[in-house]
Formats: sequence, C-alpha cells, structure tokens
Amino acid sequence: METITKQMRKLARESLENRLDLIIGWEEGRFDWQSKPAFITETNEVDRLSFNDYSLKNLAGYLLKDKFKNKNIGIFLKGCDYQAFKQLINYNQINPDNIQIWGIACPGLKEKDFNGIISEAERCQRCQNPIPEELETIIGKAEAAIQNSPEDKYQEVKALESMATAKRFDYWKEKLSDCIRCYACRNTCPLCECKTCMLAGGDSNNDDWIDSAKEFSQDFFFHSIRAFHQAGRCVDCGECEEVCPVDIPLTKINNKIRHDIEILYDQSEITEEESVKGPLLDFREDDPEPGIKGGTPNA
Amino acid sequence: MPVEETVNTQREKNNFEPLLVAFCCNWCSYAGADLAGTSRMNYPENIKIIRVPCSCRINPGFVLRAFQKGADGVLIAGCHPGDCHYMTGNYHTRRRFTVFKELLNYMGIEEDRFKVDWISASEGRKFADTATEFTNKLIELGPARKLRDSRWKQ
Amino acid sequence: MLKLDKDKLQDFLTELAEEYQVYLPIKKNQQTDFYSFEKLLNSSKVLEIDLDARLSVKSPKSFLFPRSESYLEFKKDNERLDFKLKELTGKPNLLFGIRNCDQESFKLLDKVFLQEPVDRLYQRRRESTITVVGRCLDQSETCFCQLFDIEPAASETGADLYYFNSDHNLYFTAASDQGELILSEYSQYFNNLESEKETELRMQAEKFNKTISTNSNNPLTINKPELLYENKEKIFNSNIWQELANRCLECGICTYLCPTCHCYDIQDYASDQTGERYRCWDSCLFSNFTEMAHGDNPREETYQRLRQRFFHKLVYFPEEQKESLACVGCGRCLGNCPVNIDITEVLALAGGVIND
Amino acid sequence: MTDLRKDPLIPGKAIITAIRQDTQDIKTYQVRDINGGKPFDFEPGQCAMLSLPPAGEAIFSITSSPLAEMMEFSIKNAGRVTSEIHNLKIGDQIGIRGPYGTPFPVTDFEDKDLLFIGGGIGLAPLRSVIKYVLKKRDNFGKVDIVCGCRTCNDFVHYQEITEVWPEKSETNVYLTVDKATDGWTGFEGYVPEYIDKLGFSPEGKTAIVCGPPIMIKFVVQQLKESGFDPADIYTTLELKMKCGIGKCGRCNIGSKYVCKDGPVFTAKELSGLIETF
Repeated sequence: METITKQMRKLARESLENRLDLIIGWEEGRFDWQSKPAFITETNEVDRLSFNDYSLKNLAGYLLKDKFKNKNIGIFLKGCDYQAFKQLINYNQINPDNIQIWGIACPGLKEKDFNGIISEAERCQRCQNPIPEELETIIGKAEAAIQNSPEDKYQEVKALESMATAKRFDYWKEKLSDCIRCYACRNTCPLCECKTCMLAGGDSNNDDWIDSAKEFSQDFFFHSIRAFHQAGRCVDCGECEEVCPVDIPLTKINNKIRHDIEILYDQSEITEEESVKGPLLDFREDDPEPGIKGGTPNA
Repeated sequence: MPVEETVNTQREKNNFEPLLVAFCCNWCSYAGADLAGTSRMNYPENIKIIRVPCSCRINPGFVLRAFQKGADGVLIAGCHPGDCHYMTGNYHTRRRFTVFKELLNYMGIEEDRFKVDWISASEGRKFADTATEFTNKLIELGPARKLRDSRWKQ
Repeated sequence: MLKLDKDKLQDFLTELAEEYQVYLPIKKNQQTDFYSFEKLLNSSKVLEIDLDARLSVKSPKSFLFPRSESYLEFKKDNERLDFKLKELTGKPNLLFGIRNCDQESFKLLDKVFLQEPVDRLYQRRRESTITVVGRCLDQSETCFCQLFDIEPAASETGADLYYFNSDHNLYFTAASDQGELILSEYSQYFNNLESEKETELRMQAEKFNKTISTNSNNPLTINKPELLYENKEKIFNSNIWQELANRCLECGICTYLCPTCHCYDIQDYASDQTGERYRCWDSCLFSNFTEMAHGDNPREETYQRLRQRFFHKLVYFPEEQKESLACVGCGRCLGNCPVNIDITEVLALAGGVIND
Repeated sequence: MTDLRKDPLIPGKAIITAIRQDTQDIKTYQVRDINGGKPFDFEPGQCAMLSLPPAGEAIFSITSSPLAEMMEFSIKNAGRVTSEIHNLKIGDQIGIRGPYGTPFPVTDFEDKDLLFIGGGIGLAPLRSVIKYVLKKRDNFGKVDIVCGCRTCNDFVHYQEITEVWPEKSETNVYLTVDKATDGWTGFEGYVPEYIDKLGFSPEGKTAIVCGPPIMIKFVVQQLKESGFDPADIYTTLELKMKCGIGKCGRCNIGSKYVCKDGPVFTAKELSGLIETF
C-alpha cells in the first residue's frame, strides 16, 4: 500500500506543477478503517493523498459534478472504478480530453462491519478486473492484484435464482423492509447521472412515480427500477451495497440483470468501439423471446 | 377435469374476478382486439385495454404502477417482430421486457402474472384466446397482493 | 435495584408483549437494530437478542416520529370533500434496551414537537411509550455523548426503567411510576440483590462517567461543538463548507439515522377519489428540500445544504431553544457517512478559520 | 388521551363562494366556512394553508381585511396545488387551516405615514393591511400606495386600486408597468426606478414592501439610502413552507422560521440573519 501512496503523491506533485488544476484521490480518515475522497489543488497538500485497505470509494462519479466539468483533472482509479469510467465515456457523459487517469493495480481491499469484524470487501471477492490494463500508467505491483475465477462473478445471483419464487419474494420483502429511502445508493452510483431522478421520492411539487411513504410497493418500485435503469450499464463496482446503512444486498439485484444480459445478448465486456451501443439500446432480429431465461418462445 | 371446470368452480368458490391490464399497441394488438370484437368472439371482460402508440412506449414503471393500483396481471401486446409500424419499436420492447420479466420473477413475482406477446391486427382469435387463458391463469393464481399499495382502495 | 436473570428475559418479554408492543435490539445478518419481539418469535431465520451492541443502526426516534405516518383520510366527489382522522391503534410501544443518548434525544424532540402548537401525532406516541435504558459501561470510538453532558451510564432522568447489563443478570432500577408499576406487576421475574453488588455497580457507573468526561483524546474536547455558536458569522462565510461539500453525496444517511433530526414533508396519496395524507421524513441535504413551485431554490448548492445541517443543529436550534445543542453525540452520522464527513473534522476546520 | 382533532395539521372545511378572474394567470377566491362565516380570525398580513387533496397543501396570504366576513386569496397559477385550485368552481369545498405567520404590527403603524410598495402578485399580502388601514382611516397618517406590474392588464382588481383607494382621504396611488402596452399612459419603468423618481421623504414614514426578491432587494436598498430607518421598513421573505407551525424545518432561516416568525420581517431583522437569499 505504501508504494502506491508514494507513487500517487509523486504523480500528483508533478502534474499539479505543470498542467492540472485538481487531483481527485483518497486520504486518511479519522479512524484507521476509513479512507475518504480527497480533492487536492495545491502542491503542498499532496502529502494528504494516501491509499489504504479501505480506499473503496469509486471516484469516477465525481467527474459528473458541474463544478469539476471544465477543470483539468488528475484522478486515480482502481480496476472496478475504471470500468465505471469507461461506461461514462461510452454513454458520453464526460469529456475525457481534460482528464488524466492513473490506474491502480488493486490488491483487494477490506471492509469493517457493524460489529468491528474486518473481512475482505465483498466486491473484491468477485472482482474480475483488478488492473485497468488499458491505462499507460499503473501504480502498484501487478502480481499483488487479486485473482478470482470467472464463476465467482455471479455465485450469489445463482444461489438466489435456485430458490422458489415465493421464497425469493420473502427474501426481498425482508431485505427491503429495512430501507429508509436515504437515496445513498442512487447518489453514490457513478453511473446514476440524471440531473432530476424520476424516483425522486414524491416531492410534492411535481408528480413523481413514487412517494416517500414507508410502503413496501413503493420501496420495491424504487429498488427494481433503480437497478433496471442501470441495465447494460452497471459494472458491479459495489458502491451501492457499500454505502447502504442497513446492508441491503443491492448488488444482487444489479448483478442479476448483468448476468441475464450476458446470457441473452452475449455482450459481456464493455467495449470501446463507437458502433456498439448499450445492450438495451441495440437489438438483433433473432433476439430470444421474453420468457424465463429467454427460453420458452411465445406460442 | 378439463381446465374450464376447475376455473369455474374456483370462480364461484371465492367469486374472485381478476383485473388484467393489457397495454395494446395501436397498430396491431389494438386492431386485433377490435377484430375479435367485430367478429363476435367473446373473451372475459376482466381485461382492461390501454392503447399505446407502440409497445416500446411502455416503461417498466407502467407495469409496476398497474400492479400497485390493483392489477392482478399485466399483458403487453405488440406487433410481431419485423412488422412494427415504427420499424424497430418492438425489438426494443422485446429486449427491455425480457430483462424486466426476469428481474420481476427474480424479486419474487410469479412468472405468469406478467406476459409479453405479439398479436397482429389479423389475429383476433389469438387476442381472445390470450385474454381467456390469461384470465383463467389469474383466477388460479388468485389476487396479486404482493405489489399492491396497501393504501389503494377500489 | 432488582435483579433479572438473563435466562428469564425471554419469558419476561413474552408476558410484557401481551400488554405492550415490545421492541428490542435484535441482531439480523450482523447488524443490530430495533425489531418487534413477535418478529423474533416467529422468524424462520435464527435471530437473537443483542443487548451488548453499543448502538442500534437506526435511532429509535422512528417509534415516536415514524418514517411515514398517515393521519388523515379524504374523500372527494365532485364538489364535496370529507376528511376522516386516522387514530392510533394497537398496544403502546415499549422500547427495551435503548441507550441514554437516545433517551436524551427524545427530550430534544420534545422541545420541537411538544412546544405550542403541540403536535398531537408525536404527543400520542410519546405519552404512551415506555422506555427502558440499557446503561453503557464503555464507549465505542465514534461515541462523544459526554460533550453534551450526557452520562452514558445514565443519570436516571427521563426513562421509565434503567438496567445494568453485567455478567449473567440485568440489574433494574425504576425512574418513574410506570417503571415502578412494571417492576411490581412482573415481580415474579425479579429478585432483590445484596447491597454490595448495588454499590459496586453504582461505583462502576460513577467511575466510568468521570473517566470519559475528563479524557481529552477526543478531538471535540479541543474544538468544542459550541465553537460554531460563538463564531457564527466568521464560520458561516468561510469556505470550509465548499471544501467539505466536494465529497458530499447529498444523501439522507446522516439526517435519517440521527436521533434529533426532525424535518418532515407532508404528501398526499390518491387512489382515484379517495386517498390519505401522511407526514414523512425529509432531509435538508436533498436537492428539492427548499425548491419552490416556480423552480427557484434558495439552497441550490451542496455546500449551502451541508452548512444548513450543521448550523441548524449547533447554532440555530440553540438560539431558538436556549442553549441546548441539537446533538447527543451518538456518532451514527460520522460512523455511517459514505464519505466520512465528521463533526470533529468540521469543528477542526472551523477552529482553523477562527485562529488565523 | 391526545385529541387528534386539535392537531394543528388537521384542516377545517371551507367553501368557495366567489371567484374573480383578475389576470391571465391570477384568480381571486372568496372562501367561507360551512355556515357562511369567516373560517377563523386573523390579523392583517397572516396566511392560511389551503388544502386540496390529492394535490396537497400550500400557504397563501389572506388578501381580505380581517374585518370582512369572508376570506379572499389571490392565487397565481404556478405549481401543482395552485393549478388544481384554478380548476375549482363556486361551491367546491376545500380544506383550510391557520392563521399562520406574524401579522403586520398595525398598532405601531398608528399615526404614522404609510408607504406601501407592491410588485406583481406581491401586492396580495399587502392588500389585507391596506384595506384594514383604509377602513380605520383616521388612526393612520398619509397613505401612499405604489404598485408595479409587468403590463397594465396584470393588476389584480384594477378597479379597486384606481377607483376605491384614491377616494380615501390623503391616499395616493401610483401605478407603474415594466412595459407600456394597450395605450398605457402612466409611468413606465421598474418599481425601484419609480420610487426614486417619486422621492418619498422618510420622516415619520413606515415603508411596507412586498414582491419578487429582486425587487425587494433594490427597493429596500434605495429606501435605506434615502434615509428610511431599517427598523421602519417591513418586507416579506418567500420560502417553501410545509407545516406552517415552525416544526418541519423547511422554511428555517437563521434561528427564525418564515411560517411562524415571518413572512413579515423588518429590514433590520433580515440584516441580522447570517444567511440571506
């Protein structure tokens, strides 16, 4: 971790001196299990930058903020963060010209749960791309990066799929009943970039799709449509589940859609060529018919 | 016992009349429904048809809103892929609602409550059959209370 | 002081549950939060009572000021409009095992809701709720209740019952007639204890209260929460808020987990001609909190809203309610903030502004 | 047992008894309770929360005089609740609760010269206190009323402003429009400009200003420059309000709540607040 921190500071100092106005990275939190986003503009502040076991926060989302839009920015991105960055480019939400990216070969990070038990972060247990290879500067040692087998990716989703529908409903009813609608999952998602969200939660000024009542059908609407709007975009960076104060397994919803899209439309990795549109913006004449797992074509 | 018997006995037993909301695309399925009507085919009146310009006009929010406000089943009927009046509309419908149907079932909604089907303007018979089958299936399944808003009163 | 053996706790709660709607800290997938006792009994998964957890995830304010609560039903047919009140039904709540910081936060909510004109929705719940405080004999790193002169080992004012949770027993003392009533009505579960044990526990509490109030390694003892109140113009106009707002996600975690946040919205739900009006939580950090009908929003920027949250709690509320700061130092906000915005950091930055 | 009926959030029932279309997007509604009287007592400048389920609730200044036997509201069609109100017919029932807000201190106004300055819909909150003053004309000094609107057909109840008010003793009405159209011969220009031109002397005079925030800002600044004591300049602050009883936190500015301590504030009070909009 120290080598990554040292290299981060070196890169930040050099680039701030000549052409960049802002560096977005991580810095120490008050407690050792914390790592908070840092916004560095002066070279003398560069030593605040630090990468530790808890630098999970995906910084790509900050590039959407209006006040950073026309600045020359240097940003550090782990493998998972970089996937989200690529999606932002594919959906032309940010203009990459004034953004300098430094990749981090991520050794797999940790998280501390409610009772203080420290374990490997959930997203790292299924991470498939810890190193953003396409970038020319990569910090950290490649061999230290974690390796997971491809089946790890959708283990939890498959486990849930094997349950009976009624039992699955009880599972989600139980999980979603803890939701307090704080919108942290939506606000932290780097790919949730709408200025006004249709799920704004019933501000009584305008007709919204849902309201803020503690009502299972409203919370179900929020979580299913929030995940569905990320269909074909979500890169499983794990932010939504990470920030949820009541530990709702949100990535299990997003990953179900990712899993289906891979099977149904075999568009697994995010590609860069101009022609390929997002899975739900594209079609083929011989797409499978709606039915479970695209199986039973309609009579 | 043929399907008809079981359904009728269930209907008398708890006189449950399902509400089936059908989004029909104006160019094909709505015309199909019209044809079913003009050629005197009878189909249950539990089906409530909402006309939409194209099946891809439907947003998954409509489906959930229908279930919230008392629907027991939702049908999306569009033109057969390739005959869409707007050329590619139903291709998008197909992908969108294949993924959404999977998601709904994954989150606990019975698969048979939500159906996407292609009914052309000349398939009046298919429209009537689909309506009848779907209604009978819903009678078997019973009322859909899972997504209904508890504040919703008829 | 009376002793309750932990093996008898389950039966005691079962009998209590006949008269009250009992809520208590229950551990569910590694998190402890308040759930109803019935849920514990008939839940298929193995749920367990967890009286040792320092703090529940959400504050128990939701039992007095629920996330959403409908209070009015309306029926509209052409020109007629009829209203019908939604009365509170069901057994009164009994909150078993809240902490003294939560109990003290109820006093701050009382200052808002029970001040003229009295809010009956809150009052009807507050007056019927029985609270049982579990005394703290240690502190987690995110706690700072001593900064608001709250004694974690409980100074026995406000709740109905207080208990020490040590070794295999719970040692109860009553602090209200309701508390006395419960101890006498359910006396078969309690037995008295030797006076040395009682003095030993009280000594332990005294010692603990003293040690934390004097320990200075808590950063808030250097930059005190009153700092904002004493230098409000200077800190209000400083740019520490823009700096903090860089990383703020404008979500509602800090306000919804906070025991003293009480902002709410009023919304209508319509099912064709009938419907109901309900009150629900709202957060000053949400972008549409102050947005007006014609679209103008006085607090458009994130930093204005973040500043409003800290200024309302540490400056405006004390000005309005005569020096009581709207914070009880439970630490739920700084423990759960996704980007670690922390009151100690805010006050350190504020301290920096004043010194230079 | 707590009696929910007495809860401040519970609306009473009222009926629309008259509707007048003032301008293209402003209508004035006359509201009475079930047996024809005034829904509740109030003082000039106070507001009421009109409740129109399922659209919701919104707070409006009461434009009729507190001495009248009914209540009047001038409502501009701007948001969800107001557009629903604009669909109402005579005889329709609505919910109403109040009174909310701190009224104009009419007792302090006595024997003083009064300068009312209203911009657009901003005249509505002033109407109640103007009618009260003109009803009890002798208790007050000279009255000058300056109203500004975008065009000449944006004035609310133009007939009352030009024919009823000027008839009262020592009462002058000055009208201005942003843009002179349809043969308007009066002054053309923004309100701050017109105030500058009229040049009112501040001695023994209290100013009451209400209108869009931008107008209030310039007018108050001008009045201060021409010698008005900030404690004698009354103005209103517009913020989103929900509960009306100073608890829901929405209209909190500084240690004040606009729905409870306002919307009427003196310029002195406003400058005391750290946060200004």
